[in-house]
Amino acid sequence: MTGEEIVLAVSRIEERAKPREKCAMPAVTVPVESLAVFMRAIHDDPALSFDMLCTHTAVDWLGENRFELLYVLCSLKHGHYLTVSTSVPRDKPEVSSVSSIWRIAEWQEREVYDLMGVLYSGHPDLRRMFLEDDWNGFPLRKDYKDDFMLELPE
Amino acid sequence: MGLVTNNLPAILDRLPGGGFCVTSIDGIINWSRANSLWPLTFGTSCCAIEVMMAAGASRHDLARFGAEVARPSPRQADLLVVAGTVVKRLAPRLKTLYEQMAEPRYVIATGSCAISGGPFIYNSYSTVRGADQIIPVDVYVPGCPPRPEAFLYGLLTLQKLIKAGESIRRPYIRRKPVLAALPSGMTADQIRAELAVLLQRDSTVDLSGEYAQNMQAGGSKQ
Amino acid sequence: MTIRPITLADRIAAGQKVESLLSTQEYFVNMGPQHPSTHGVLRLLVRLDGETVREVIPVVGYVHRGIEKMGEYLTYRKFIHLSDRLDYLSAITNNWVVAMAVEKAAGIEINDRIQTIRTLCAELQRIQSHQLWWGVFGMDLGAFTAFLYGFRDREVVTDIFEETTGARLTMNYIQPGGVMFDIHPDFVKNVKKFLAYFKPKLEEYETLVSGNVIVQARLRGVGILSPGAAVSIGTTGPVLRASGVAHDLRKSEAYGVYGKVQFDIPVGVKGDCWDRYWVRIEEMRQSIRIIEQLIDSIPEGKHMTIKPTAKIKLPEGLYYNQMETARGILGALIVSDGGEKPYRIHLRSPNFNNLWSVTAMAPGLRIADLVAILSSIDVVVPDIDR
Amino acid sequence: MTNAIGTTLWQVKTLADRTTGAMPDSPWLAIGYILLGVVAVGALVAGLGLVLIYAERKIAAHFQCRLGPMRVGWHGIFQTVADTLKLLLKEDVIPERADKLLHLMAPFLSLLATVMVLVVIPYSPVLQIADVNIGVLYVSAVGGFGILGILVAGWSSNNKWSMLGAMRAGAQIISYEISVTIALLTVVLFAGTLQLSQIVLSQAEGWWIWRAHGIGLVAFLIFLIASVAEINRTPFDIAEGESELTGGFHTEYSGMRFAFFFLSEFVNMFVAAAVTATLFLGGWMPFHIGSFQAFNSIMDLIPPAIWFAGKTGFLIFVIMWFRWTFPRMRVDQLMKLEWKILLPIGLVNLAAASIAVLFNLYFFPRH
Repeated sequence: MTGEEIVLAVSRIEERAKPREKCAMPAVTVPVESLAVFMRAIHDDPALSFDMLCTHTAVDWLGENRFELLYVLCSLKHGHYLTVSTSVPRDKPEVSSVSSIWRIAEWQEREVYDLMGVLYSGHPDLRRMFLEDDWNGFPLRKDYKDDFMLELPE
Repeated sequence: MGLVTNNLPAILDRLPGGGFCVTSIDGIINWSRANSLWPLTFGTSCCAIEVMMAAGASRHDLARFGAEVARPSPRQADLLVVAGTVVKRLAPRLKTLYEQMAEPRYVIATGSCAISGGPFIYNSYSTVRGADQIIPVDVYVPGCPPRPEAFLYGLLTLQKLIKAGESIRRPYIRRKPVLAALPSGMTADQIRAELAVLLQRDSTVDLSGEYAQNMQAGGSKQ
Repeated sequence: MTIRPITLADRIAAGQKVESLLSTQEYFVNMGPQHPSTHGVLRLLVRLDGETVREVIPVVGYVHRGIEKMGEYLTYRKFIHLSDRLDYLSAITNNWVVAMAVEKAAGIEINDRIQTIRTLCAELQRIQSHQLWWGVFGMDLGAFTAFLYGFRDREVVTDIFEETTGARLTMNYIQPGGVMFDIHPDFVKNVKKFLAYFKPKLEEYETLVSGNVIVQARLRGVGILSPGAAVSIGTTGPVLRASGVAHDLRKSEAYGVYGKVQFDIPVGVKGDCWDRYWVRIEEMRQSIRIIEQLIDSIPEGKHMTIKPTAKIKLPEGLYYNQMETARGILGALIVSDGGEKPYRIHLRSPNFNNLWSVTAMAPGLRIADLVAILSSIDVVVPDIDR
Repeated sequence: MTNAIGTTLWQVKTLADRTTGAMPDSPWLAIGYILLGVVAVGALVAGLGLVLIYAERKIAAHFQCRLGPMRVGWHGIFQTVADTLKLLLKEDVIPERADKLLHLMAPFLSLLATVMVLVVIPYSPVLQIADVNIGVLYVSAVGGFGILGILVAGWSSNNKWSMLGAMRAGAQIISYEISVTIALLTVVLFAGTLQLSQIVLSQAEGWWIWRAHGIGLVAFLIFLIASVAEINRTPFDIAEGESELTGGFHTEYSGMRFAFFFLSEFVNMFVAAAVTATLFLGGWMPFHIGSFQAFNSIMDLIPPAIWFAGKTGFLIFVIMWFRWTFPRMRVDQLMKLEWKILLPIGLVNLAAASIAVLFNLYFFPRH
């Protein structure tokens, strides 16, 4: 399937899914409420069958007061890719976990929680991953301040 | 350390010729320590490949200096090579490792990361800026990562340092840490030739004479 | 009613799974952060029942340097320096991933010479990485000699790299728009010399380690990773291929000049440690094949298509590029706001995903098997932690 | 003195014999002999440590395309001296929660067991400290005693890795002791004696390894494999297992105490090689073929002590060769090898040996 066909097929599953703008590869934006159902559907759909979660990360759009969560999905069966994007507000960053669909999501979500502070409901073991448990703040947020960090002199 | 090193100097020094004896014993003890530096198998990142693995492997062969007996247990190791970045989370563990080692223990910090934080110094929230913020370091070996030859040079420097350093009169006295940097502007072939000359003469490196001259010569060429 | 102790028969009758007549206690041990077979500062929290592993909990972060945060403050060109230090055994491929992502986004054209050099270097790097893995694998199984044989041959490749790139390990060779330097005049000659030297050595590897009865007993049927679990955990590279999934970006995306060369993807059958071992040995053979096809026909051309000092700005947007390193798929996800520096850069590291396959493989096996499994998935810790 | 078929009979005279002989005439000479024995064993242990460790490092290095120690003395010949001195003067760490007494005792127990075996080994007809009439039993009993040191070390260190290593070692040595004993019994059957010097003398017509139609060879192989397992060397070094258990039972030991474990490992290796040589390769007995007098007398030109050193040295080299070639076995495979392979073969071999002895089915029987 080509990129347009995937986006079309996906929007048939979830009508609120819209193509994400400014993206070099096929990408859709879905509302955060329907993420878990949507992911399950495109994982199980035989024509799409996104069986591998390549990577999952978050982008902090400080100006727009939201986190954008990005899921790069891949189908080894059909050899196509799709990026799923969803947004959560910065002051209430909660999203349902997809770790029941792809096992690796458990650890990738832990990483995002650790560095970005996004909370995943339904996650089996949401702990810090890279940083110590007593770390203050989430360092990949754009407004993260730390006495320890040195600014690179220009 | 025990009986010999604690009580012997006080008894011997008073006897005629005792001072000479103590000095000779010192020499022998330091000789044995310098020539038997067993490293701890420990490495955090890139430097571990060059310094712990490649330096110990066939071509560079750390065994020539008696330092190939890598001990996985810190109790039996003499030399802690901090090979790679130290981050905040590792810092307490590194300190524990150092404390678990039995005296006398030596530390070589290899690579920019272990010296100062290196490429990860700015805008990193977790990189510790140098292993010496956590544990005392004896020799710094610069490079990112240092060549195995540079590490050998660092090891020879440490041997030199040990031979000139602690004595049983004053155990645990440390000299200031040394930067074992090969002169700048050298090619790999020159480094090998230089090391070969040094190795042929003795197992030690004269830091004051030879090294300073080379530095000047290297500096004036540029 | 008489009270009597619960016997084995009672427990069997009650449908309980009875493994031992003695009452035993499970206990935890820490493998790492300083342990000879965790290859760096990885820590595995292992729940043991005697010798048997019940559960493995990897604890990572002991060399988490915050590279992604640093990337937000560095230009794309500068960020490539840091990408070397992730998976330092695949430095060339790491550079290439970021460089290619930038090239794709900025629309920088690359000529055939650059593509061929990049492909050649990437394959040499793959051989080099697998040599090191083979040596360390032997060492973890207890055959120390393998380690030195692996390194002896690795030094030859290192010399070739040093000649061309100026560095032994962290090369920082591939830049957006080309490669840092043109290849050394002796490059072709030395690569051919290396191939002639290494082919018999590869057979020696087989005699020394592969054919050994103890190695076979230690690896066959140990640490089986089913294809379903391998995909769900998102393993890539030799680990995924050993489980029987023939997924190789060099074939499916054919970046560089992989489209022009003939090579096979070695695929395992059972997904055990032996398959992972075999897949890597076979990959070295395939890499030799690729290099042999390319080495005589490096096209003429410039080694850099843009000025090395040119400012690189990516148009606003989201870019993702991935590539097959020696350990699996490395992806670079760049979010640009139109400036010289990325707004957010994320690296999908192969080792991060591969590591978690231990949790699926190890339970029920022995400690020695855990060491073999960990070695067979060949993790590089700084790449996990980033 | 010659026997019926004309071979020279060797006059065995041990240090213990000399002591008892000298006792009625001059007690001081007897005491001198005893002191000589003590000094000799001490010197042997120290010398073996120095030579074998250096040899191991050099041999390993040359197996691995490198040079090994080079800088301390000519070709690094004083490397072990430097190592020993350093280890002796290194801080002796005792973990706080350790069982202090046992922790201090363990290395000595380990070394003691090996040193006690050194006493009965016949190095040459005149170089033997004591010739116990139940020598074989003594070797097997005292040799098995060495495990106590390892178990105590593992237990007292209060470290899980040490404990695991000790438990592995315990299981391993108890299992392999059976095979060792069965292989020993095979030779005892042929020689008809438990005395080590008599076993050597019984090989005057030929070594047991080739005199018994393969029975000796099988017993030799079983004995060699089981001995390597008993002394915890690769491929059976699961008790230390550096890449698995960091250091196994000696993880918590430092300085001199670690040196003792290190030393006892190498002396153990010598003991295993020496006992194997004594039982199967004739010990100090030169290579004889039955009553082939001309050949035998040529062989007799080489002194017995050299024969012994050569055979033992060769076996030590083979054991080192194992170490630098084979990977380590897993603990369950180790048990399987013993209980399912070596033990049945050993038992069948023992039965075959008794038949061979009963019907004189071996070369050059005495009766």
